[in-house]
Amino acid sequence: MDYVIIGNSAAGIGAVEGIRRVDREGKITIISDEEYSAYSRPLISYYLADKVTQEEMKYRPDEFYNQNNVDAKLGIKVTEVNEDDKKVLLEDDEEVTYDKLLVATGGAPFIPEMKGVNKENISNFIKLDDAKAIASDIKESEAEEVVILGAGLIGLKAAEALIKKGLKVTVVELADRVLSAILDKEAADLVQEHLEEAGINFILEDTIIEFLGDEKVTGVKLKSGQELDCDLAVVAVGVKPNVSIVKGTNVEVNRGLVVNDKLETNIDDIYAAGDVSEGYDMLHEMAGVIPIWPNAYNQGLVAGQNMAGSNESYREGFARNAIGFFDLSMITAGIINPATDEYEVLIDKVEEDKVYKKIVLKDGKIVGFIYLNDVDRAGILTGLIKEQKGVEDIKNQLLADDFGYIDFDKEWRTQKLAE
Amino acid sequence: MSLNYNNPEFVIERDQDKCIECRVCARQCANEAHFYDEDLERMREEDINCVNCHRCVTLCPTNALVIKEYPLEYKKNSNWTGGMISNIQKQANTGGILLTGMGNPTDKKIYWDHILLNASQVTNPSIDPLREPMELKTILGRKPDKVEFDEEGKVKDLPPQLELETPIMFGAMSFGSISINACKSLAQAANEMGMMYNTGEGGLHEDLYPYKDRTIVQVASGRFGVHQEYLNAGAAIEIKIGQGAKPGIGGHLPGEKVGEEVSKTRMIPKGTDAISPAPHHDIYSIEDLRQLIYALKEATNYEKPVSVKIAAVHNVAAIASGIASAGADIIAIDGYRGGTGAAPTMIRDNVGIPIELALAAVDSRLREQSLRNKVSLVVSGSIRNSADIVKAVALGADAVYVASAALIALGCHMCQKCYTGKCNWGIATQNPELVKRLNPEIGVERVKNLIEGWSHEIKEILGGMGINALESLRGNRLMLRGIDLTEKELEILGIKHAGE
Amino acid sequence: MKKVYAREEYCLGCKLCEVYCVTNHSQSKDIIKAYKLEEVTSRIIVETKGAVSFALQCRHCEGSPCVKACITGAMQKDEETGIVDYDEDKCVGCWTCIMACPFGAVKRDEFGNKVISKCDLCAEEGEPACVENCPNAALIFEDREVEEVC
Amino acid sequence: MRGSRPTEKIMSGCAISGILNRRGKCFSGKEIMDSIALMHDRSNGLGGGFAAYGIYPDHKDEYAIHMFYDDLEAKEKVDYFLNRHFVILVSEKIPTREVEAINNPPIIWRYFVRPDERKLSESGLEEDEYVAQSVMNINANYRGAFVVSSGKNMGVFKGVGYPEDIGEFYKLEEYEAYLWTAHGRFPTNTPGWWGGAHPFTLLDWSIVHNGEISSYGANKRYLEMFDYKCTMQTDTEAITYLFDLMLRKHNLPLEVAVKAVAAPLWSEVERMDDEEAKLVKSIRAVYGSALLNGPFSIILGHKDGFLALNDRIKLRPLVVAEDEERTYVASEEAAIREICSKPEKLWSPRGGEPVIGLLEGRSGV
Repeated sequence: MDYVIIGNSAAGIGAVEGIRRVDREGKITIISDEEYSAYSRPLISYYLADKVTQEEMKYRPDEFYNQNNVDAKLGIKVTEVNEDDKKVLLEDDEEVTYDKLLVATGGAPFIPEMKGVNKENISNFIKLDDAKAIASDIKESEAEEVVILGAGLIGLKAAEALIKKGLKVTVVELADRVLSAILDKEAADLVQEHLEEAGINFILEDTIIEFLGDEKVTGVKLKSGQELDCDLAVVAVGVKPNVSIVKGTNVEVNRGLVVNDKLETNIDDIYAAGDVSEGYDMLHEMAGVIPIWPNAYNQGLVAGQNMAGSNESYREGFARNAIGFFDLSMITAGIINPATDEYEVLIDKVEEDKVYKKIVLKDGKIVGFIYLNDVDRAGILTGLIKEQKGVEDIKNQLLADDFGYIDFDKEWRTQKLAE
Repeated sequence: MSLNYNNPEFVIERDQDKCIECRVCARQCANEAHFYDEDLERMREEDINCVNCHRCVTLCPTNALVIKEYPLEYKKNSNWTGGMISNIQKQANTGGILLTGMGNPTDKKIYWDHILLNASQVTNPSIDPLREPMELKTILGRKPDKVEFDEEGKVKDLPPQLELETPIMFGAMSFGSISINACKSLAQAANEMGMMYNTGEGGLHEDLYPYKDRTIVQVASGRFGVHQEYLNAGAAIEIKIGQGAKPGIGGHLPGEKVGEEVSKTRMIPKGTDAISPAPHHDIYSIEDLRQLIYALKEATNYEKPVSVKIAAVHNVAAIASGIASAGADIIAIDGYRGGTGAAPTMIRDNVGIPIELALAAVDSRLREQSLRNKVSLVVSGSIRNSADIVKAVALGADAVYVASAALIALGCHMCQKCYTGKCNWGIATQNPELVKRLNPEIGVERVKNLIEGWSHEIKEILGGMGINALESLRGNRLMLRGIDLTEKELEILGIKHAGE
Repeated sequence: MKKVYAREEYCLGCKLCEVYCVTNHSQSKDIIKAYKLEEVTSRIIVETKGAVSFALQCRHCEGSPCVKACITGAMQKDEETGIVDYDEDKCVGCWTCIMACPFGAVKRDEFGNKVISKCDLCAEEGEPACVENCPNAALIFEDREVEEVC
Repeated sequence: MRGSRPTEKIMSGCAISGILNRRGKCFSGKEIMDSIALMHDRSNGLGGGFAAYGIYPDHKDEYAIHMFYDDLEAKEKVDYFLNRHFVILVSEKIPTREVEAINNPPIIWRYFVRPDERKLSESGLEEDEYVAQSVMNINANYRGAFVVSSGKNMGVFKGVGYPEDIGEFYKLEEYEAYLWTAHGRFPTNTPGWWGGAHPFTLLDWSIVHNGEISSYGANKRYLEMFDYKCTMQTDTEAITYLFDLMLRKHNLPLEVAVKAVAAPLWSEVERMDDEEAKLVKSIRAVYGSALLNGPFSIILGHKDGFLALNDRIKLRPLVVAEDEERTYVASEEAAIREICSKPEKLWSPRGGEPVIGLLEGRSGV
């Protein structure tokens, strides 16, 4: 059996480990346009802030590929997927045939239409190379001021790293708050306040329409007309599934590659996993792209097992994030800004401690939560979402400081802890 | 409120160099003698709350704690001792009876310690119990004078007997006075060791039904939890007339200890005081006792031996003889150092007589009247070690009840505060938080170990005497010698002085 | 695999398990030094409410959501021993494992270091320190799997 | 001095021997003397004695009372007592000869008596019990007097000295009996006392015993409940009374009595069938205080034969042999071979296993 995996990040590695759980023999080829052995993409901000070295970013030890008998073709692009002949064509014209193919190409930066976006010292912040580019731009240009477009996870992680590098940082965000995808307004205000205390300057409800400067960027012009000086810019508006590779095939693409619970696309023997895929979102009860690391790994793992002949399903997809800025941590998951009154919301807030906790319930079950600056044991809630366990009878305990397994009925607790 | 004049009994000394503020002591002290002071950022003590139960000392992982008697000294006075004065002050505060728990701690003569045992030398080989059989099996119950045979020459049935693998039983302690985990520990240990345990007057909790063959069910003046099924749920029945720690008075389990389970087991409303009257109101005479003995035998189809337990009082020999004649199969005598869950201090410390003298007097009297072989004799009231047991058997006992010692094995540190219900060792309490501190699995092992150890020692002592069956020690007072005893004491004990 | 199981009916809530966990994971392995000179976080969580209490630590579960979620590869489940443990050098303290652990059994380092702290079953010592030192046998270390999953 | 009655428990080691002619043929005391003499070293000269069954065929229906008197005053008192309670048919000195090694013998007397019929019927007692109580009364209450034996057609000859000297002293070669038992004594703590020598007797029962009964205190107090007065401070006396209690008073079969004094170990009981286990358990429950503990080998003599028994863990020696018409039992094999060089069978019984030698035609002792 020949397995080919395109993409060498969480989903790709998950797939290798999934295949090897079932099939110790089959040939695995992993192809990535990045030259590095698998590394942790979320760590690029730590890299940029000199918190970790490239060596320390390795997601798996160097022996990983050998030990798992993987032929890793790194630093080379796949140019075409031929579903009929079951092969992929590489940019050096090599052909690699497959019995099972996994597309795990991840996400690509979304870059809105902006004038001057191609000037030097303007970067995205998704891959290690992006971080390296920013670092060298800072060094070469002795950059002092940066404008970041986007106050999402990526933008803010970049902002944090650049503050730590000593730059003056301004974040421009179209929405009315930071981290709008994972926080509600109240939590976002607390986070923003914290980030401002750390030195980040925010301009909300505005966006860049033009990058100024000759070859290198020297400033930005905002939609509001305001102009900001800068010698570095980071565009972190968002990420979209990197679907380009299947152009020319019959693989169904919506926002991402459409997959079923087994991570199969509509084409036989072609699977997709991770940020490129559009799988089942259990909370929204519909397909959706869930571009988060644990999701990518899990999908890869399940896809890998299925490619090797197992019959696993993955229906646990939902958005969840653990992140922190300047020692302010937060864990959020699921639906945190319910739109309708079908939902019940529990909130606990200690403003002076920047602690904010919010739990969103639907039909007596947890569907989302925000834990800000008090993240201990948040995983219990994640687990409850996953299990869809009714919590109506312990609702009053959920936000308590000492909330824990002790609050569950004895039978359930005993059974869980006895596993 | 005015000053209460009470001083702490104990002082807690904490070595701050060793204290790691883990707060185990604070969590474990039901009396709230330890607390963490957030302002001073260190552990502190409330000495007056300390009962010196050693829970904190035992659990402190760094041995940072020592508890001492409060060093405050009263002006020297042999008559008005500190204890006397503080008792008066307590009563002046409350107007109540002085209450206490466990056995008599006063400094009175302990006869066990004035009796020495014999051993063989040369003329009669001592026996090594590790190599030779050594039999401790003990059979309790009414025996006929002779074995009878039917026409076919087959031996006729004896009256019901209890078979013990070692001459030790766990004395009566009710569920209520002690926790269910303590009860379970004793019941299971009795079961595994081939002994008996005794329900006390608390009825029989459902969880203990599996140990019925090793259960003596007690019928006391309150008749708590007594019903047909209960009587038949044990292997023997004991009528409790009195208790060594409080002869002549009844029992009192405060309502706080009567929770759901105790209430169900005792068949009384939850939260009400369980009061056992001083006498059985259907026993005002020896004839009445006889009627009750036979009523119980009738109710159990003559299949269970009936024991009658009395406190050792002045004319115990005559009483015991009467009980034997009244039809009891076993007589249990509880000496004045016997334990209790709660008793008035004045009664505990001043009423009754030592078990050693009572036992000797009863055994001798029963023999004079040729009754001794008909009835079994069980003694209690501070059996502290295996040597006490050997001495008791040699004085004439068939078996002993141990209770305090069993509780000590379970963790009791003799703070004597059983009556408060705040036993930090999970023994004399019904507070679920405290009860679970006694893991019966551990309890069973500890109690079994104790009995095993004692049985071993008894075997060693017997072997030393050149005896390989306990029967040959029973009433064998030639194996005993007294020291530091008066002629009268020797006469009552029926033993010679050492050197004779 | 052998795991630590709590028997809440016997848990005293004394938290000696924590004390011995801290000691065993200290450099000095000395209780007093561990507390007074070192910064060691207990890897156990003792939950207490009223009369109920129990110690809870990593369940070393088969699915190991923490391992799957870990963004750095610091958290790994040892295929042979089944022990889920983390590489402190690789851990960056992103708390993704905290988000993922359905038992809430992964703790943040209490002394502000950006690393996590979780039970490693005292892998090198045989019986875990918490089990060995529980005064009431409320923690037991045993294998409850009917058949070995390999 | 003839020695005085001890006030504390006697401890002694010993030799024992016994010969039974199963066909009831009587033979001279010479053989038993030879047998016991061979085990000279097992005695220390402080006691020896013999029991002989079948020696008084002319008085076989009367109780033969052998007595020791310290002085005539004691004899007078006992004579008075006997006269009041019995009809004395013969009253005579037991013939003895001068033997160098035997010193200071007491006055040694024998009577052949029948209970006074009026007194007997007034007492409401069986004849044997009447005699037994009289014997115990004399032993307990008459200073200077001691009943050596009190059975019918049997007698005990004992004293302070080596057994062979005692035999010679009593001219035992002149007596003929079908059952002889003998004893040589090695007391460690008391001067010899004529009464303290073995055999010890009550009625027809005689006991020779090697060993020390560590259960003595328990046995004694048990017997006291049945009105036995243990006045001799010897194990042998207590053993005699135990057998008397069980065999005569309680009318138990011999094997039941054996199971009481040498009870099977509980571990053996566990392997028994239900019926036997029940029997043994019942015996143990009722007669626990009759259990003989400590090292012993005994020969219980009786008019119908003997019982030889070891303690249940065999701490003292005992050997048995048989030839055509005799059964031999002794502490040492050599003591048997001395008088029967080629027995048909010779064995060493296990601890607690009774050896019963019976006259032909008798079903039990």
